[in-house]
Amino acid sequence: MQIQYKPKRNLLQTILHSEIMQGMAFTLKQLFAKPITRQYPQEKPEIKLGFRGQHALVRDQETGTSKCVACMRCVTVCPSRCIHIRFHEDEERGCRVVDSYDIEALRCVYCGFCEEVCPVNALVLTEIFEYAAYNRESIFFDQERLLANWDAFADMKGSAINGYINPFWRPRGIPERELTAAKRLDVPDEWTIEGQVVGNLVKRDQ
Amino acid sequence: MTRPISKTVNVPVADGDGERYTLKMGPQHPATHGVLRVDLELDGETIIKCSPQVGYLHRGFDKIAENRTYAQSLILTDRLDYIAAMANNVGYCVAVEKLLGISVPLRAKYIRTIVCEMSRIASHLLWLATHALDIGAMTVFLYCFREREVMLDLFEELCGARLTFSYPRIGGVRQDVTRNFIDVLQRFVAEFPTHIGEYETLIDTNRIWLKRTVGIGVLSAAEALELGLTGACLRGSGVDYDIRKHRPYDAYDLVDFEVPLGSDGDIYARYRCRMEELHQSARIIQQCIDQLPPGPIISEDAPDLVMPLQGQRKVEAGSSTYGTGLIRLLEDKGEFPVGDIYVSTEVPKGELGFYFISDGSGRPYRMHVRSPSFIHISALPALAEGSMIADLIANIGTLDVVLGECDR
Amino acid sequence: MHVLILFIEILILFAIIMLHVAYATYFERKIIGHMQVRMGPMRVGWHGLLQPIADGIKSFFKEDVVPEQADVVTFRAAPIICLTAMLTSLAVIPFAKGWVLANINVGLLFIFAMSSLASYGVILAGWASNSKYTFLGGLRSMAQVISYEVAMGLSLVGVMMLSGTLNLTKIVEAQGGSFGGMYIFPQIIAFFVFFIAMLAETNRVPFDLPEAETELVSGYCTEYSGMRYAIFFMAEYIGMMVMSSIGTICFLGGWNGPFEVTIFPPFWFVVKVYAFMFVFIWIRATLPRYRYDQLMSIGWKVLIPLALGNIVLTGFIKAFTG
Amino acid sequence: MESMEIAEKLQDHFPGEVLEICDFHGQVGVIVKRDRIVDILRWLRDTPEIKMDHFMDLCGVDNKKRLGGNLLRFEVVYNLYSIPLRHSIRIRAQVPENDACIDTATGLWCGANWHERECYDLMGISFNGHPDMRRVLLPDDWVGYPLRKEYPLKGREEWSGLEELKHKVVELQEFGLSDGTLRTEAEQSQTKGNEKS
Amino acid sequence: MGEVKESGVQEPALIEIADGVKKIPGINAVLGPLNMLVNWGRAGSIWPMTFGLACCAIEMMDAGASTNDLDRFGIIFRASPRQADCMIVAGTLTKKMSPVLRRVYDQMPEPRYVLAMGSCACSGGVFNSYSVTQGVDTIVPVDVYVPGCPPRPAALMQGLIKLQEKILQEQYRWSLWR
Repeated sequence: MQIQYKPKRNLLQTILHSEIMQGMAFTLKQLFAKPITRQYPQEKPEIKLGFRGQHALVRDQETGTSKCVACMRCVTVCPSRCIHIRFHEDEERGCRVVDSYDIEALRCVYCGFCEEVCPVNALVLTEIFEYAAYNRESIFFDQERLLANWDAFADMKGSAINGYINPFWRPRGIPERELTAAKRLDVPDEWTIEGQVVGNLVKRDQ
Repeated sequence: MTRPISKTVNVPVADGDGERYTLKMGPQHPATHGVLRVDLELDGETIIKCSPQVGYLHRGFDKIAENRTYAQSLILTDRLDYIAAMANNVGYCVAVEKLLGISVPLRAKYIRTIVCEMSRIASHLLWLATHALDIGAMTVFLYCFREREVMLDLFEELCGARLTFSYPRIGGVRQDVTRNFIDVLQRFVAEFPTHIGEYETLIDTNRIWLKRTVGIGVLSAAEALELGLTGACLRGSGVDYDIRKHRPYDAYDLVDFEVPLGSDGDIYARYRCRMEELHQSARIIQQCIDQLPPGPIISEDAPDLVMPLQGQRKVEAGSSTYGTGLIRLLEDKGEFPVGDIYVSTEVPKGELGFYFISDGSGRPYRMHVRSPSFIHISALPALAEGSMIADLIANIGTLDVVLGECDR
Repeated sequence: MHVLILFIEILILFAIIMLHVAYATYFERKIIGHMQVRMGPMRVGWHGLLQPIADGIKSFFKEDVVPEQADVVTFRAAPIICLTAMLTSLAVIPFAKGWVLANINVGLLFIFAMSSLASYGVILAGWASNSKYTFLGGLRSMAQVISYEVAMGLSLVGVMMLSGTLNLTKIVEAQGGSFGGMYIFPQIIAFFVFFIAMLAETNRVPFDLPEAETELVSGYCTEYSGMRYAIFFMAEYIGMMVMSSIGTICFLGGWNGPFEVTIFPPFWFVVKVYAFMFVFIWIRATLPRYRYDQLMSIGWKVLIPLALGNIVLTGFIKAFTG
Repeated sequence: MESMEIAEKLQDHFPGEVLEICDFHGQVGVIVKRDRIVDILRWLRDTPEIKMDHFMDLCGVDNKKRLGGNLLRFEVVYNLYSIPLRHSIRIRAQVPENDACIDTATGLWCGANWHERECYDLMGISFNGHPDMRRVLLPDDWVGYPLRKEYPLKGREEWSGLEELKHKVVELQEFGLSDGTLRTEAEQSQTKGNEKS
Repeated sequence: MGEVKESGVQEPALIEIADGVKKIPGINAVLGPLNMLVNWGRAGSIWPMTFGLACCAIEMMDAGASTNDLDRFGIIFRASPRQADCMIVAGTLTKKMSPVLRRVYDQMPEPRYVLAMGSCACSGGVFNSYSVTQGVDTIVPVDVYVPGCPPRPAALMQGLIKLQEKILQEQYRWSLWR
């Protein structure tokens, strides 16, 4: 379809600068409109659920340490290869024990692949985004720092932490059978396949 | 008629052979949209010879993509054209799905079309903001960013990030949409035409804007096609080439929309084309919201995220997580077909093409990205030579270039 | 004795003008902020009131960089020329009845002389810093200021013919106290030409090519840092104020207003000048920028013929009404 | 018109040139020798019933790890599309290793100029008759061609421009007044983050 | 006491009181408030020089836009390095761009600061390839690192507030030469 041009200015409009006056009137109207600024340090921005911010290792209530089973899936999937895990085999219980769990947060691209492939929901990208620092070392997270990040996130969320569900732990719209045991959390029905949102044209036909 | 790119213009040089005045504009310059350096040879104010220098943001995409699996280099495509990252992701996923022969469920197709058109609106808003700021209208910049902020909040609600989403997945999308996302999007699409009207009161019929854009940077249809321009730059000169119509992907053949075409190929025609595209995108989103079908959001045979890398130790038999059916491990050889494929999609800047050569392993043997901004900058001399410096700034604005996508 | 009083008056006027310049920047950033639905300075002092003082302190303690390929003497002299030229033109402006430093009877001519002197400062700055962008900025501003001074001069000839004098105090008295007496009504064409020429004289949008942000980085003052740049900034705002006060005196009837404000005689004068300043800022927020040759063609092909036509028209009317 | 028909017409028209035609997911690739590549492209562009007027993409490929059949060391892939007739074709011209050059296509489409410069810059295939044959993305004095298979991801020796900059930075350091720490290369490697698992 | 600079100015030893912040021990009545006033002026009007390279530049523009307005902090984006106080390096610094960054940094007048915004500027991020310098701090001394890819506008503002805190703590940087 051909683009249409607005009608040319006639002589009177040229003399009276009518279109410039319309523009000026509009900016004057905006002068008295309410500014939409969110004054940052006083009013923090409203962070949506699932925002990919600072890393944290979830502190398991029973054991008090992280839930990580060192299956190395997050290390394999990380595109910028910034997760380094050292573990050793524990003979009598036949499972792996994590020695050190480091994340180079300054190399990370915050894509959320790691928390999505983690079978036990050990790792999470919390909603904290304010951790600028004067040197690089303080943004390099080892296991203690990651657990401390989780505690900081817990008191920031207060009571809402125990019912906390991260959309990357249990992606919305993925059928239950695809997910591992730890990921089958109880979620609002909007996240399940049955309760998903459908267009109103389709709703009318149903 | 083939015209060498940097033609010498028979502009009336001041007699007495006034010596040429060379000026290196960039790579750190407010109007060059990032890190583009333009070496100008001036005679007074008119540009005799203009040669753009790029490469200041070359990060080696193709080389990195050869060392990452298909799913991992999805996050690289966010950083290609970081203003419309969603459209790049969808372009990449469509290409890899064609390579692997994976079909995408209908609901995922609709969600992808919604998300692509939302990133087209966000990209055109940022184009209009910087284009108007370069020509001097500074308040249009702020009003465009006010609408763009609504789009970024919607993206954050959908996939958790504001600019680099990696939201589409090979074979579908990562998350399903929520009720609140659809309602806010519905309200935005309903009131968006009034906001477009607001920008137009400020600049559209403004005589200074018309003087700065009408009849400047003129390209005929044949010239534009020969220079390899695509997207709104090509359609501004009247060539009807929109990949959403020529080779429809996702749900573009299930919605009806028009493709705006200019005629005289100057800056004002391209500006009108993009403003018209904003209206069309809002229309597409409205239709997709209405026709959103139920169903799965990711196809059955989509490859899993985790594929063993040659360098990493494979998960040997007998260890605690082997064989728990958690992850369908794709061995390096055998799962992927061998062959090469070129698929291009319509991103807000033009035609973004991915050329894959696969040797059957989990990682591409060669990935080449055909980026529209790279070609548009090569066409800058054809637009700018013979005009003045102020027009060069307007020409860079109308080509709508992003240096992340140009330098890859 | 007389010199001492004069010296004190000069000091008072200088202090007020410096304060005005500081708060003009704050006024501009707040107005443009609200026009762009944002807030403008808020955190430095209550609602950003101390913002200009913070800018001043920071600029004062900034390192003063003189590029070594620059011609040092002219580089250092250029901002001083600009500032002193603009400041001296304040001497002849009557803020209220009798509130004028030097009531010379060639006031208007004196102001034209000073504003063309100020353009020397800009040209020397552009040329002395010896870098490509500033050279282009200097060239552009020289051509622009010269061609628009002609237009402004001619546009005020109509006012001179009506008032019969160049003395600014007498021009205000010639317009009488009433609302109808203002010269803006008989001289509407001259006011239109004067307004556009005023925008171009002070390098404001849509004619701010010499320091076009996006084209020439920041035009002629690219190489200046710290206090020298702040001096250019001050010169521009004082220029804006001088041009608005000429506009008020010649067209809006100077200091007389609907009713007499005894405690602060120049009240109406300040209100009108700030109205002019608001329109300056309002235009900056709305209009795009002209290209260089379009700017020249408007100056020569539109404004000067209009001003000449206006002079001829005023001459005929004055001849017939006698 | 189907891509396969175009390939057959091309084979009849240039019998000696076409080595192989391969079809993958409906897209047809024609492997050709490099000698008469300009005539092939001009024929594809100018014949009325094919009319490939849109030069979509040009890309250089290093076949080091998949030699054999009629694949030589290097390969230049042209993707063409016809807007009026809506069909596309892919021409894969083989380039030997010892003399890695091919004729330029800028005579036919001036848009191909920067494609070829990028292919020369990253892959090392030069184009004869190109108006401005130099690097476009990497600095002009860069050594080596990054997209070749033997070139490591992190690059071999450091770029000379960066070396002098590092020396200049060190000698400028004592003028430096802000107490921000400057991280020399050696210091960077022992930061905690970099020890490998 | 303090190490003597070649310009013969005896610089008092600065003791570290918080991470990255130093103070002159026992400063007297005149210098103390002058220090505070100068630091307050500098912190109140930081004029950053936009060094927008990649995606972080878009978030920096967004921080300057209406919703989270940087002008509230007295921050105007200046295009020329001569009038800039701090340089926000936003995006991936490639090897070809490093000499340009260093030259622009040298052109900035003295009390200058560098804020590395985003993973690519802080550490080279995901692009560990042949053409990217791994971290801006190998080229210019960096004062504040803002993590994120890209960091939210609010995170950039938090970085700028941290820079302001650092400026407010500074000592002995107001002599005419520095």
